[in-house]
Amino acid sequence: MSTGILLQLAQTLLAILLAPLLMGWVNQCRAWLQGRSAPPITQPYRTLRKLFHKDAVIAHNASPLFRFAPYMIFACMALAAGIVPTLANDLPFSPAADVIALVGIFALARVFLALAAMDIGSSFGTLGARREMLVSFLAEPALLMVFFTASLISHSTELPIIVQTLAHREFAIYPSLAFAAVAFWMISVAENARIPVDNPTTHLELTMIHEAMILEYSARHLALIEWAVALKLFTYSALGIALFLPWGIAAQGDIAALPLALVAMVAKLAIGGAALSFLEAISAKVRLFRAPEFLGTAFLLAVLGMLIHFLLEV
Amino acid sequence: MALAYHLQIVNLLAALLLLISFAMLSQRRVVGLVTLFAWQGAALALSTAIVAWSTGQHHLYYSAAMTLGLKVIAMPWYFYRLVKKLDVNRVVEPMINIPTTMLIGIVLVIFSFNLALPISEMSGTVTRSTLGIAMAIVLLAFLMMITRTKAIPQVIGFLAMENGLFFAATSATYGMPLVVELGVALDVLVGVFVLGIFIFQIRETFDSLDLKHMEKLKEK
Amino acid sequence: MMETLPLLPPDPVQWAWGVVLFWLALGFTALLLQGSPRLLSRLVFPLGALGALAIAGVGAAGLTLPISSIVLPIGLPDLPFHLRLDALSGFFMLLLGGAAFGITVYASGYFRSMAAGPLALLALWYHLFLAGMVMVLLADDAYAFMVAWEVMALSSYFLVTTDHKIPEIRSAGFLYLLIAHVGAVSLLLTFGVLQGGHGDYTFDTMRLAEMTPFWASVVYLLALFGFGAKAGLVPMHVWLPEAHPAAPSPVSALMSGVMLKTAIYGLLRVTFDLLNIQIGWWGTLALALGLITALYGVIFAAVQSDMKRLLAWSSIENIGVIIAAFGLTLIFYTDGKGALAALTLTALLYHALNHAFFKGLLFVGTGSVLHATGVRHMGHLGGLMRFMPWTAWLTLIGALAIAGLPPLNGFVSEWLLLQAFLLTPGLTQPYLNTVIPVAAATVALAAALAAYVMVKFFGVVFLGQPRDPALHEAHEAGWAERLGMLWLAAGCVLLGLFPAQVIDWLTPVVRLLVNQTLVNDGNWLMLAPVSAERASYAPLIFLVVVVGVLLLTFLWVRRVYHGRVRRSDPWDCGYPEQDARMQDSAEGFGQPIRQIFEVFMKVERETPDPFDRNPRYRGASLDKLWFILYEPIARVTDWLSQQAGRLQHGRIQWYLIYSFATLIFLLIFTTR
Amino acid sequence: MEIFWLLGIPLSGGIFLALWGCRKHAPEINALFSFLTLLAAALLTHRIIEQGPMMVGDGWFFIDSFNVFLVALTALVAFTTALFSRPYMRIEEEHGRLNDQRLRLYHASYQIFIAAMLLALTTNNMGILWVAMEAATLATVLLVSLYRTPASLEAAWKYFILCGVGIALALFGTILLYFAAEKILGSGGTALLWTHLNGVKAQLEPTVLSLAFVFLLVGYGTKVGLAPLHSWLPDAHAEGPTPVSAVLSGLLLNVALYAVMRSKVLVDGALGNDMAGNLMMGFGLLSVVLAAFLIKRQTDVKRMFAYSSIEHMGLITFAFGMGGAVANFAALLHMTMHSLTKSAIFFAVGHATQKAGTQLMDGIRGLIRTNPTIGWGLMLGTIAILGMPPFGVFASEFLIITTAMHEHPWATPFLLLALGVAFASIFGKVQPMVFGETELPKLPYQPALAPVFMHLGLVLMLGLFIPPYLAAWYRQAAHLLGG
Repeated sequence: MSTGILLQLAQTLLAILLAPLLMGWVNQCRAWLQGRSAPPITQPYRTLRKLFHKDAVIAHNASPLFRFAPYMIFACMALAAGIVPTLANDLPFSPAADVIALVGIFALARVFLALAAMDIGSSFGTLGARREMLVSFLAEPALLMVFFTASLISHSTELPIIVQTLAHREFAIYPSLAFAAVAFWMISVAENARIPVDNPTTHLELTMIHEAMILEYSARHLALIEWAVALKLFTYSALGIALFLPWGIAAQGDIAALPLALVAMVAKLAIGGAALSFLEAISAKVRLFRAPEFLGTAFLLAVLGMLIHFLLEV
Repeated sequence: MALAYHLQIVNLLAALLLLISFAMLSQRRVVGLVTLFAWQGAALALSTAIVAWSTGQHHLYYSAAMTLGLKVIAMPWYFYRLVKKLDVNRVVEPMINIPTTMLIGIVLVIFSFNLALPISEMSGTVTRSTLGIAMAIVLLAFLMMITRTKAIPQVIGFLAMENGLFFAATSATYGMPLVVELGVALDVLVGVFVLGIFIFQIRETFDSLDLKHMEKLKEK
Repeated sequence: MMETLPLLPPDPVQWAWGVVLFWLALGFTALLLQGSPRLLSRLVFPLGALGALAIAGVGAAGLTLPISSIVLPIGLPDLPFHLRLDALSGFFMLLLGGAAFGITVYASGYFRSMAAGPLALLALWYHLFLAGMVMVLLADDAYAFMVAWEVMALSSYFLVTTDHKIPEIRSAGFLYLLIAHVGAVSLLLTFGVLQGGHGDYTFDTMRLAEMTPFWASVVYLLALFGFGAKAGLVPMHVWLPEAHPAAPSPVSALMSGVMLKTAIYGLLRVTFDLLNIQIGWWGTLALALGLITALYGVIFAAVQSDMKRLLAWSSIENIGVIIAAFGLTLIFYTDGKGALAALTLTALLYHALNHAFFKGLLFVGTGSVLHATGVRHMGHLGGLMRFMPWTAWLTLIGALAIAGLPPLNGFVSEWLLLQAFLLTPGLTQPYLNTVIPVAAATVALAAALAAYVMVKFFGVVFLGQPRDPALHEAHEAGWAERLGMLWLAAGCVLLGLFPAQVIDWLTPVVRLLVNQTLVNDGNWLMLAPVSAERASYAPLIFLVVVVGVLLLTFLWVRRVYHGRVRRSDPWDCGYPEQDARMQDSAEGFGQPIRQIFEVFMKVERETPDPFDRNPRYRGASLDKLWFILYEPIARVTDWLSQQAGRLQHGRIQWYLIYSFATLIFLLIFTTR
Repeated sequence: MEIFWLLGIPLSGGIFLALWGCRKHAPEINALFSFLTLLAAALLTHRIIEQGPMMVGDGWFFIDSFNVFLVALTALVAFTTALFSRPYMRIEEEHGRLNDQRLRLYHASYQIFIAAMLLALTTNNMGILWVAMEAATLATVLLVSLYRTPASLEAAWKYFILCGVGIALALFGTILLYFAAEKILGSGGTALLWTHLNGVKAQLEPTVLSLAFVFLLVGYGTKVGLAPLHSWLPDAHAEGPTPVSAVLSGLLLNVALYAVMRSKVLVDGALGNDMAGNLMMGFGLLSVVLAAFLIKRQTDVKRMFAYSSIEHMGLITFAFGMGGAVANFAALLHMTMHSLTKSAIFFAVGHATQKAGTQLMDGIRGLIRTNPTIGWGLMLGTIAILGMPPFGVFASEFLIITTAMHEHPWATPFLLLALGVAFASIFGKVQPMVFGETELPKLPYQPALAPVFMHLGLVLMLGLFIPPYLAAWYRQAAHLLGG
């Protein structure tokens, strides 16, 4: 148990610390793929440090909600990172929140971000908030359906137990999971504001979603949000790994497997990040009103996966 | 066996009444209508008297007398005065033309005979077959009320209906209890009185007795 | 009456009856107090609130104590009022009392500015309304139930038309009462089938009545129609978006938060208690209707620009979710899956309870906004968070709760419902296996859209810059209002944090209806409906962790870095003429949803052409059902009445012909 | 003994008022006589409760629980209507719509009318019953045309002719009844006594009685206002003075239905099948549906409520047609409730129309602004007549509809439809009359609204609590009607 607690804390901290690294790695890969000279992989850390040191500039009419939101978002993401098994899957926290709650956490963070964006009342903020909610109202149920498929297979909504069943027992092929995987990919692309739904590097108001929301933020608040974003990306990647290629994650209480698990994780993340940046590099940003179609497809795929599970695998 | 001849007379009178109702149905002039109405009353009174005599039901004499007084003398006279006063005695076309009315009338007569047949079978009275005729008279009068578009003919139709009822009461059932008959007579009297007032009111409001002035109250 | 009602009645049901009498007395004394509005708002309403609290207590008692019942000396000669308090009524009374207390406390402040005469009448109807709802829950025979039901409808109608000088409000009230009455008549028919004959209308005899499947289905359909009309089930929902905005806000809160639940209560009562057979397809029907309602409601909520209308539509959505849960319960119950039925039923009851609190909270919140600004159209609001922080923060709690976000209460019921979907495999009817995933997806979609709606609601009303200079004078709500809102918000939080306890309370109800209980495998702070490794959720830990991380981060940032803050204008993207009107309007925020779901709507746009001197844009998304369902009905009745009118066309000859024809017809008819 | 008071007081009242004319206090005297009648009725009722059914005047009068409650009801409504008509008629005179000798006519015929109805209720002789019905018609004809406007004359004419024909057919039915009866009871006075007929009803000749019932039903049904014989009713109610509309729809229709029921009992006994019941159910349903759809088109408030009377009479007839203890009980209850409520409504409507100076509903607006009592009276009355609890009309409708659903489910869709349409139409039209803004003037005299609220109070009470002895009455009566 005590080891469990330690492991829990370690994992969470690890996630928080490694998240920017993953971000940096993805950016680096993309730069390479686009034939640019890449920033160093530690660039995100520097950015955060710089931002933390700056003076915060806040609009006159900003309400307390505006300043409260970044902390809230960061906390939500930390919690999310805490309940996703990355190294080992005895996580004392995880009973506190299962996958459905996980979706809830993401939603909570999103709602606060959107509200904060509307708080200033600049036309960009509301625009960004609206677009964000538009993307999410399709992405969120789709994500839920993906989780449902997994939990229907493993008869549980507890992530550790899902991983347990998927990884640590005799291998079986689940066609439903294939659908779920594709859907999950599309969802995470959308949720993490990547191409083709959104472009993390743009500031062109015609296209931007996420950036439009955080336009008013600066300094430490911005830093926290950026960090939360990185953390979100990390969490999603970890989720994808946990659901679709869980092998290597240490089982309940065997500490010995941890180093291996760490290596496995780093490798998977590296590959995943590269893949993400590759797909980003080859695909083009879609028009905003294509985004619902994109996510609708994801939603349908997820539901289809669940249906297939009901029809073939029960 | 052949019926006793006073009964034959009753049946004859019944036939006469029926004939008169047909005549009324085809009569275009108001005065003629009133005359026919008077004749009908007379026949009715006579038949009542005969029934009274043949069956020895004395209160039927009162009925006969009442009929004579009311329907042969008082009312016709009253109507003559009315018609003269209001000067409404001109030819009026009924709503449905006469031959058609006649045809419908014949159908009605057959219908009411068939209706009355099973009942007459079981009737204890000697003059049972008259019930059908009485019903026929009622229905014919009803028909007349429908076809007439003027106030007075309609009223006369109404009274003719009363005649039919009265005939049914006397000849088919030897008369109702006296109280009832008195009541009926009283009602008829009052009714005619009220009608008189009415007709004057109508006259002075619409200065005509044509019912087509009285079609305002309806659903738009 | 004294002998049935000793001064200190020992039975909870007698307490309840006592409170009802108390409310009635209060209402009628209010009529006498017309002279002094202060007394009305400062005395009558608080007392009424105490009554509500007492009702909540009685309900709690009714959950645990054995069934108690009394027979009142009023009613029909062969049928005096039978009152009965079992766990089901107890739970709904708890709901009623809990929500009504907060709302009434709020009302005592809200109505203080009203003129004395109308206020007295309003107080009368208000307390009649409360009493009627309690009587609906207590009634144990058809007559008492119907009387209470219609009293409830009638008093709420008068409450809705409080401001009857405005024609829209009058027509809203009319529509409301009409649909309520039609529903009531269909309930009459329900009881007509259920009754034992010879005028025996007590629920006890109905419980014993043996029904053929056909007649049972007739009962169920009639009940679904009747109660659905009251609950706002699509397509009988049209009155709801009209009536709720028309009513004064505390009344809207009561109607939406509590009155709709009485319909749910009735549905449960008839389906699980009075009927003693249930059939599977009933559940499928209810599930389908519920899901359609949920989706329909939330979509329309997203495109509204009147804040109370928006909330009304969101009530329709929540009712849809509840009815869907009801359908699932039926499906599982008829399929012999008692534990699952228990789970969904728990979710249903839990959601009903939650909705009472957060919808009540949101409605009274809009009430304060209305008081402060006099504006209902969101297009003229904005930035109120700075002028009325209490209202804003408390409303925020309600908004987050209704959006189904952890760790608040809305999430718990949603969580339970979704869990139920995950446990479905192995139902005997195979077609359900295809229905369930779609159903789950729809519920999830509705939930996500609810979040959209709430961001729109809160963001447009309370955040951003005031869209209207007058808003700078907006004043904070008074202490009574705040107290009421605080109570409701506390309800939202506590119901969210201690689900295990709440589910313990619900156990007797669930046992009563589906004679199965939901075992909580977790402990007092962890909710694990089926088994701990299947699923678990511990909101308290959740909250502690979030808050902990939040504080740590905050302190760490404070500690390590300086906390300097500089204020300046928002960034205008190099375009200095930005003003408040350039924020997203309510219509703008709903526009994507409208674009996606336009099939359900009849959109009316009024767009200016480029050369308009003072261009104005107007867009309204109307309920298509109104045009494809209700207007044809109206047309048909019109046509029929026109034909009927033809008969009555004035000529006496024709009238005589009618009599004549009738006579001849009957003569032929009888003698053949 | 009371019976002679009961009949004598209004009769002498009529004669007296005819002679007294329109001197001072004629309205008060009118009310006084009605009050005395009410007292007599109360005494009689008391007697019946004490001693049960009884014959009076060597069998000419027969009073049982069925007609005694109608007697009480009639006397009561007659009294309250007299109270109401006092200020109402005064205001009418103010407005110059009436003059003295018409008021004399009004008061005299009012009393005669009451006398005739009481006679019809109490007599034991089917013939006298007929005579009384006819007398009641004649007494009201001139009241309907009291204003002497073309419209009122037309209405009165139609009323007279249609009801005259109807009543004539009823007489034919009575004759047939007698025709059947004399073979068993022998000719002479006793053969038409209802009690005697009731005793031997099983032996009466079925074919004759079925024929007789058709005539009686069509005849008296015309006066009940059953569709399609109802055509006179809306005109007469709309064009006559409001007190007359109130008593017509509150009382006369009941009495006519009473006559139908008396004959139904005999026919049921003779035929042994439920032919009569089915006919009545048919008529009832037709009336309910037709009236509901006609209500929708109305623009004149009194006309609308006249149609609503047709609807309710249809409902009652339907219930009687269903038969059985519950249905009959409900029908009797509904009779009472309808009389009280509908007359109350007419009182309120009367004053409302006087305020607005028109009977068109578009002209009547925002009553509760200027005259809250009239406004609330009309609103509550409407709610009550639409069958909203806790008013008593709901109680009877509850029983009727549930019983219908239980015994004749096929009929309920029609009822549901009709009730829905009627509700929508009436409430939709009344709401704007009561609510909203207005600039209508106040009335010259204080309107008499005590009767309105007294009636509504009674209806409300009966909706929540029916006194045991009243319930016992209804039960006996229901049983008597073949429950």
